[in-house]
Amino acid sequence: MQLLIDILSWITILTGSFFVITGGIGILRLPDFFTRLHAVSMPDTLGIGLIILGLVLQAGFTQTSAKLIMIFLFMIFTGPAATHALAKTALHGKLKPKAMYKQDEESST
Amino acid sequence: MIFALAACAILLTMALTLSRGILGPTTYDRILAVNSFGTKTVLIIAVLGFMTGRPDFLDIAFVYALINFVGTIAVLKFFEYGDLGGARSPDEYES
Amino acid sequence: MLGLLTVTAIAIARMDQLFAAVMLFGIYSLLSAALFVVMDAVDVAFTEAAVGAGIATILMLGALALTSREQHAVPRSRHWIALSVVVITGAALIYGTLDMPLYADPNAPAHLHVVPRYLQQSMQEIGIPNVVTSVLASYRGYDTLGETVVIFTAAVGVIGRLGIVPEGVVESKTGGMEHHLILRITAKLMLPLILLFALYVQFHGDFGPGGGFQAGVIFASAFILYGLVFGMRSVTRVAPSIVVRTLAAAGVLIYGGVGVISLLLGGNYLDYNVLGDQPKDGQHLGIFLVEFGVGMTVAASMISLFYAYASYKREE
Amino acid sequence: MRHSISLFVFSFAVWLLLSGYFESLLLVLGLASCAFVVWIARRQDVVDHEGHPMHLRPMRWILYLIWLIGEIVKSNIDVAKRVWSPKLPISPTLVKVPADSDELRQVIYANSITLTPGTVSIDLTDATITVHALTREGALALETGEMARRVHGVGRAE
Repeated sequence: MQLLIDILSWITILTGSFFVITGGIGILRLPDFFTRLHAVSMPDTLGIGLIILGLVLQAGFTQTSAKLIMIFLFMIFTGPAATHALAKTALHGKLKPKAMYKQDEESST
Repeated sequence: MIFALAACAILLTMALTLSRGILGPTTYDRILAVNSFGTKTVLIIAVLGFMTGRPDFLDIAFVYALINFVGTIAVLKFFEYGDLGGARSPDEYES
Repeated sequence: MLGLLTVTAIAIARMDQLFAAVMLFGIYSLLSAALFVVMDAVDVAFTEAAVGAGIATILMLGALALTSREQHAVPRSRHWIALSVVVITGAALIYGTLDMPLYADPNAPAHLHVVPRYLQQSMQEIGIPNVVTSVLASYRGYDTLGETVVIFTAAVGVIGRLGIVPEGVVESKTGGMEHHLILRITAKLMLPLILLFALYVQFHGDFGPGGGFQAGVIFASAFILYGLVFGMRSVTRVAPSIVVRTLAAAGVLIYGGVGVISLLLGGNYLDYNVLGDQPKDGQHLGIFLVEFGVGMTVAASMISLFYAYASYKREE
Repeated sequence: MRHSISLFVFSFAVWLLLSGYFESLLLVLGLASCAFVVWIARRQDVVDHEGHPMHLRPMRWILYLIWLIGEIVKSNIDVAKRVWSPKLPISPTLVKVPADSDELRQVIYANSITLTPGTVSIDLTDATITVHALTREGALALETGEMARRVHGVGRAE
């Protein structure tokens, strides 16, 4: 049983780490600010989610797990708010995304 | 073992994010890098806490998550309005 | 990790845009705090997290808002003066560390004299699990009193320089980011949680990492967030700036007062043993009160610093 | 008042989880802290249906969260593939989607969009969310309005 939990938590932590690294690569590779936002949202969701899930599996049903889950919830609530605020500020700061409005595209064709 | 591996992965990502923070090119990229860096710090502290077997670290991780949010908002407000206290009216803001 | 720290430091030095430099400072703080965690200095990491990464960045931004965003060019001759000062200081510091024992050397003087006493006897003399708190508030009570006064003085200094917020100015600059729907609702959800967490840190300094300094900063950050999102008028309505300034002074007075009371009861200044029937109870009560005073001063000073920065308007 | 009491109970539960010490002194301090928090929160005027959403249907919430997690996993894998592939096959698209009239639900919707990698809500005005999608497919999927329908189910109609 313990072995099974260990293996499970290893898998989740490793997958989480993979998404975290992918986010890091993405933030470097993607061409402009708005696309980089997408790269950041990967480690912010599945990255922390899976790593914290793995840690919770290790900790078992304890206070540590409760705190981990609280941290996770806090980050899940504040993360998108911060991202949105950042994007909105950038948009009003006259930073033009390298993308077209879909509605515009359709009307032009 | 597995924690060390995860810590390495997070460190690597921190390095990648840092280079985006240094390269820029726009200020928003830098803010994004700092925000994302903060997330990684929270994670690495949680993982390191487990590695050394001291779960008090979680309190610190929580402080980070919190400070990261407040800090980002402060930075954004500063950038949008030029100072921390004042604000324009919504109409002015929309234009 | 040290490597990353170095890279960040160099990048800060080379950055012309002050704003970007502030951002990198944020990263620098986060990194060094993570480093403290690795070295097992949990309380230090806690403080660095709250003060360095959070408040310092916000206050630097405040300062930046008052000055200009671009760095002015400095004449080359002054570069050399600056460089030589830095090199001399650095050399002196390195020379100092040569005398210092190796990291984690068990024969280091610090490990031979005070530390064993602090570590082994703090449990029986003071009776609280977190050694850092007992050292901070009891064995080194004077130092901590000094630090609290420093923070208070800093707040007084900034207020003296920038001026106390005139009520009229606050009225005219009412707005916040209320129209920013997502921020408003998220802030509403999170504010009680942040306040509760600050109080938790305040009262659990005896058991885990934490205490007055950290709690004060977290508490202040809740108010700063509120001020940022809902505007200066709202935040000064909740915590009027005169009340905040009074609380800052009251915190120092509580700390000093505990010392005076222990004098009156026949002990030394800040000797908590006389406060209770048992020395241990006295220590408990003393540390509790002192930490409370510290928390109050720190929180109130930070909030009034924020007020001062946020409501000051440069004359154009 | 309802919200205040609920916030108090919630705060105390959080306090117990954080603290883990069940001594009388700390419990009393905890109660005092919670009362203090509720007092400040009331002064800050954040205790209302927005700041403390207790009127949402819990079962719908759980179902919605499960569905959302599924979506997040799917889109994570999709974006990860695109980031790693050497050609970087992205086609950034902006799209405007209508949102609910209720502000709280607008926020839930916008945050769900942001949480799903590949789509970020970059503006929210007059119940319209501007979304930046990493790919055209992502934008199209959002336009079907499935997420909006599900979010609508979460909030109780006034």
